[in-house]
Amino acid sequence: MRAKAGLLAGAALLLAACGGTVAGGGGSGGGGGGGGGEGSTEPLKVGVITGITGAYVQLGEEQRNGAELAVKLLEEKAGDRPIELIVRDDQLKPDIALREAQALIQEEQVDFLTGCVSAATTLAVNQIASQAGVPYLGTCQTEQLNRPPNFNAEVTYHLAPTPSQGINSAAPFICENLGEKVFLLLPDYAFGHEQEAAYTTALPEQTGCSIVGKAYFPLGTTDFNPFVPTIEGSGANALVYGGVGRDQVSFLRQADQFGLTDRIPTFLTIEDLSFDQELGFDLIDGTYAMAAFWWNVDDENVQTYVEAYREEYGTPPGGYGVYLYNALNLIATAVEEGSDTPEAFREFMEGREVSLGQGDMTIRECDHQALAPIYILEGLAADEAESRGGDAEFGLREVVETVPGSEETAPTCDEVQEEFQRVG
Amino acid sequence: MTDLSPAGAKDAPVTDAAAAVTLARATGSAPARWTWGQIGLLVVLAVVVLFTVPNPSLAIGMLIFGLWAAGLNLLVGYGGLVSFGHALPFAYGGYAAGLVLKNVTTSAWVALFVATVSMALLSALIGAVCLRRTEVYFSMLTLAFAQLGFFIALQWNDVTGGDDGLAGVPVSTLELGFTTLELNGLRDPLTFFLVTAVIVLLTFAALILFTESPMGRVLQAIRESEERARGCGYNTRLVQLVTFIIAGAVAGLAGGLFAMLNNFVGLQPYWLLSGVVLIMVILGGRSSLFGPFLGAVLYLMLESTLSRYTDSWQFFVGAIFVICVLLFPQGLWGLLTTTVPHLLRRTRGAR
Amino acid sequence: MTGLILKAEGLDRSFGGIHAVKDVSLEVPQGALHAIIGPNGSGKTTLFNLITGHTKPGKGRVEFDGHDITGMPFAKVARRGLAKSYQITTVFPLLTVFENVRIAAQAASHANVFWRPADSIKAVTRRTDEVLEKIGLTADRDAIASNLSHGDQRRLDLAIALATEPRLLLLDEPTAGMSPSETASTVELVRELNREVTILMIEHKMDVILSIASAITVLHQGEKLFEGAPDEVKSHPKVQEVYLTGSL
Amino acid sequence: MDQLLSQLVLGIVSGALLVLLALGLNLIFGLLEFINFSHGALYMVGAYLTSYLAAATGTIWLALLVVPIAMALIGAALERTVIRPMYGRDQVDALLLTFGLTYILIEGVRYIAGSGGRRVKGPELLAFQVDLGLGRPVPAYLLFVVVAVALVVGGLWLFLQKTNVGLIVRAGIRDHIMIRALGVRFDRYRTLVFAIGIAVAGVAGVLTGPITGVYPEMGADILILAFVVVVVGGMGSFWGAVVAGLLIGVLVSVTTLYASVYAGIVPFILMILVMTFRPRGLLGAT
Repeated sequence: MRAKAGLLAGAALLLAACGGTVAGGGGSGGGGGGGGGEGSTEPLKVGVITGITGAYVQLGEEQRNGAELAVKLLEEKAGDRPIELIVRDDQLKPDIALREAQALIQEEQVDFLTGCVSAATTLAVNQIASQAGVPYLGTCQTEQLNRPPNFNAEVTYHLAPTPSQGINSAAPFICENLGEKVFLLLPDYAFGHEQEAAYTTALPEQTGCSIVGKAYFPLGTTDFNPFVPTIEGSGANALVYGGVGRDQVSFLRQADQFGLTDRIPTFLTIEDLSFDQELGFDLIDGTYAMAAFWWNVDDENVQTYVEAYREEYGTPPGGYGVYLYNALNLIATAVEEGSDTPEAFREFMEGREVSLGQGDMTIRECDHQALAPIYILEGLAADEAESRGGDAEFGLREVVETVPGSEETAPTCDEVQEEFQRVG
Repeated sequence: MTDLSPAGAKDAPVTDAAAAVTLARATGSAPARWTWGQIGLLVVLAVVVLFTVPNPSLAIGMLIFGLWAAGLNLLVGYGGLVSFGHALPFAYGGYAAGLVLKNVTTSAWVALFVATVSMALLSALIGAVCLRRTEVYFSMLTLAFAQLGFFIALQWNDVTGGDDGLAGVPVSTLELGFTTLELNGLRDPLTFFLVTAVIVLLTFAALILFTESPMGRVLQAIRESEERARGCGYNTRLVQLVTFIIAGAVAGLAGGLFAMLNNFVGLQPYWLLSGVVLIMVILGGRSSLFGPFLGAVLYLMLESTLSRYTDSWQFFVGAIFVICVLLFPQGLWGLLTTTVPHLLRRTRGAR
Repeated sequence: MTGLILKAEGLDRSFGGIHAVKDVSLEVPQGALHAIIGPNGSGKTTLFNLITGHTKPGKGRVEFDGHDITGMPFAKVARRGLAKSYQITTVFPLLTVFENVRIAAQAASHANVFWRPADSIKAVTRRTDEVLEKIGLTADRDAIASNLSHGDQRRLDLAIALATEPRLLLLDEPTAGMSPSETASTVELVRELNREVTILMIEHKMDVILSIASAITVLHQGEKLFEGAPDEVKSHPKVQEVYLTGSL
Repeated sequence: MDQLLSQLVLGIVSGALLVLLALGLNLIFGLLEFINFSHGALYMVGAYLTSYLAAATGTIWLALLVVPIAMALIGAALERTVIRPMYGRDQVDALLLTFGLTYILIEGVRYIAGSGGRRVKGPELLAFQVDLGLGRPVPAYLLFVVVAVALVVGGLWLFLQKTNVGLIVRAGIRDHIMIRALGVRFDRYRTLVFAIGIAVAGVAGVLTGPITGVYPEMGADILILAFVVVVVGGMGSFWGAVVAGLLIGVLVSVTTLYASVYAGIVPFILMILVMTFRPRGLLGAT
């Protein structure tokens, strides 16, 4: 029995070696897609990997919406090639993101990859894209994607702002308008640490401004009460809060109970309409935030996107769908222009100036970072929103300052080059 | 099953599923053959996976997760020791192999050796603490250590890459004397699959040998009655510790392979991951080492297939768990080896 | 009868307010079949537990084969050649009868082997079959232990103890709960075993003891009441008073 | 010093909610020998029910009455259907079953209520702050939570101590076989205890709403902590769960003050230490 099974299996293994699915799938090297070349009518396959389950579901769902909306508006065509969108759930776990990226490349032979709501998954996807030579357009806020050792000039692009980009843009506003003694309350993971680094550089550069205290909270903290005495005891007159999603909702709710946000002006590193909706007018009233997108920004291209989104999904878009909308538009334009190989796409992207869902945007050459405006937003009370001509349901914030995307706010290309050289 | 339950079994604390391992052997002389036949079955399963799973990384992942789960079953099914923290050795193996590949050498041998052996040593320490307690307390201690490991991995940014993960693990090479293979899971999945299959099969055979060895048999006897095993003169703690070390080393090996496959080591909540591997074991059935392989294949199939059709795929996964545990208490493997033959016998008998 | 295999001196143990065993000494010569009797709660099982190391004595000392084993973990004591069968049947319930005994048989020589299959160790298999034969469980070789009748489970318990090749066998009420016919065959079995191994047994049934024991210790309320040959015990007035008349 | 004192008070608040979850888990484990991994998900369901009731009535008062009853019914129904077949089976089976239940509940709620969380407004009556003389005022609602938890804990204890039902339950926790031998319809008590455990989790769900809001995954993390509380306090020990819950709440809170990064890991280190030096837990029977 044993011997027989062994023989059988051995034979089967041999058979498999002659041409199994595993061999067939990736043997070609998973290179940049099937057809290619000008005039091809092969479908253009774009893989989207984002968190459809997990802590930031809303953001993931919105990314999918943004991508699907873009494809719809493009009439499902990039030039002559029909666009095929394949969306996969990474559950916010890097392991799953890896697997899905591998599947998209090996099974579906996608031409482009995009999507992500967390830094860990974006790095995982980038890793696979880099190995396979498939262009990847990252869409979440991280400092790491287009820095060594992750950045691969052949394939890596970053459409969301880096935390430092936003923080450099917001630092003057915080110090001038909120308070010059700042307390940092940040999440204890990469995004929080990146924020710390950026705030610690940017804030003291403003005259009279200093950081009087900081605390980290573990990801997924629901109970922020213990932090309140620490913050109040620090003598801060401005608070920067760096948490995202659920953490942010919990924090603002509890800070409100203590009257903390009334006593100390609070600034949020990241906001999203979906969180604001959950919090409501009364909780975000009087807080400030920055964003790379806000739905009632007065810009023609932004409004084109917002109107189409509202028509399709019934609500204005939050901040995360727009990156996917932009990504799909960039890819489609490139393919339409015949730049459908990774090399040609790189040429197409580097230094490109476009105006899409975020308004005017430049993809700079040195690190493929998108430079787009950063908005400083003020949270409004319900009556205020109405009286300022806003929306009774979604007019939660108003843009009080717009900082255009520029070399100055992101680390400059010289700095980036230096870092690349240092790492080698 | 009814014909097996002893008189007054209702009051007996022993439960059928816990000891299904030996039941399979004991229900007659035939199932004993399955013990070694499992190796053949695994070869067949690997071939089926190779031919049917369209995503090569998933196929390789199935082998790796299967090995990880089979090692865990040594503790859970054979030892009656339910670890809630088996993600720790897997993740550790990943980091160890990843760091070796990144900083020392790209030799797969060295990376896997370091991952396995150092995890074995670490398991000896952790096991020495956790095995001071049994049952739920043991489980909770393993969970605590897993959380501790997670915390260290998260905080020790410079080494582990924190929650961004350990990126840039280079493609490894496997020196075979006559030739050197490059293990690139993405560009040459077939080579990677075959190499993994060989490693997994050899390890699996070693695991089976362990369960059939005097020590492995004592492990099962301890599960049945630790007091009596002690009364026979066995150092029961030692046997359990050796098992803990083996399970840890196997998980370390699997973790190392996984790091090589992905060229990346990710960080995610360990208790969740520990739950996933435990579920693979229970789903597949604790009565054999092959069962957990089935469980791993099934779980990964469910996860990757269902998530493509519905956002609420976890709802269906949950429903399948509930149905499985209510209807097939012995897991898939138990269903195939015990329940189905039993039903067949009964229908034949009825005629 | 060459010297003592077991020597207990002044064993003493209290649990809370209950003085379970009071200053009990015991000497068991090689080859003996020594019985301990006494009514319920007289401290018999506690005395056993003090000897095997399950319970640490408050005072006193236990010597096995000339070595001090006081308070030593049971597994260690067992490795020195002391085996015990249990009052409440303790077998490996879901293993086969054969495997139950085989586990015990391999304890002596192959405890920590993990590089070869257990079934391939011929000496252990042979020993197992011998023990099964001797105990009379050969027919049930492949049955699951928990499926055996109560009497057979008691005998399996005994078989496990025997398979470890002990030099002293402690039996805790080997006939408890058995039918008269089962009791009779077990008594015969114990007598037979005694040809090879020294036995110290607790027993409740007086008739069982009187027919086979070489020496008897009577316990009463934790104290040694009397010790002597069966005939002496039978006729001792104090024993009759507290024990025989009381329980029979 | 001021800061430390306020931190202590806030630690007691978060500990109080842990106590409620741990008590339910402990009771269920004690009598049913069943490890309920879906406890956190059921707590989440309770919180969602609260959010809908509070939205309809404008306050949580009604929810405080209705939700525990509703949860008790849900608990009883679950016990009668899927949990009962698990008795006498391996605890690992319970793990798979309740893991499955957790998935079903979370995804079910997500399907009905959406992925985003829902808000629960705290009672207007308690929308003020109390000065406890600690230098900093504390929101009245948080103090209310502590009082409410104390009442639930006290009530539960009296129930177990003073009623016949409680007597049987306590005896059953100590000795299953004996109770069965007494001929008591034991099954009913199991259903009852499961229902009570879930109802208590429901109370926690009601009270949490105004503090953290409600969202589908809210039960997951706190469940692990609740398990730690049970083990640290001692399995089957009523007051052990209470003491350990408060202790862990305070410990986490104070760690937050001095070394916030370690706040997440402190409970687990405590558990390893307790398991090493007091294997049965702080107040567990030896």
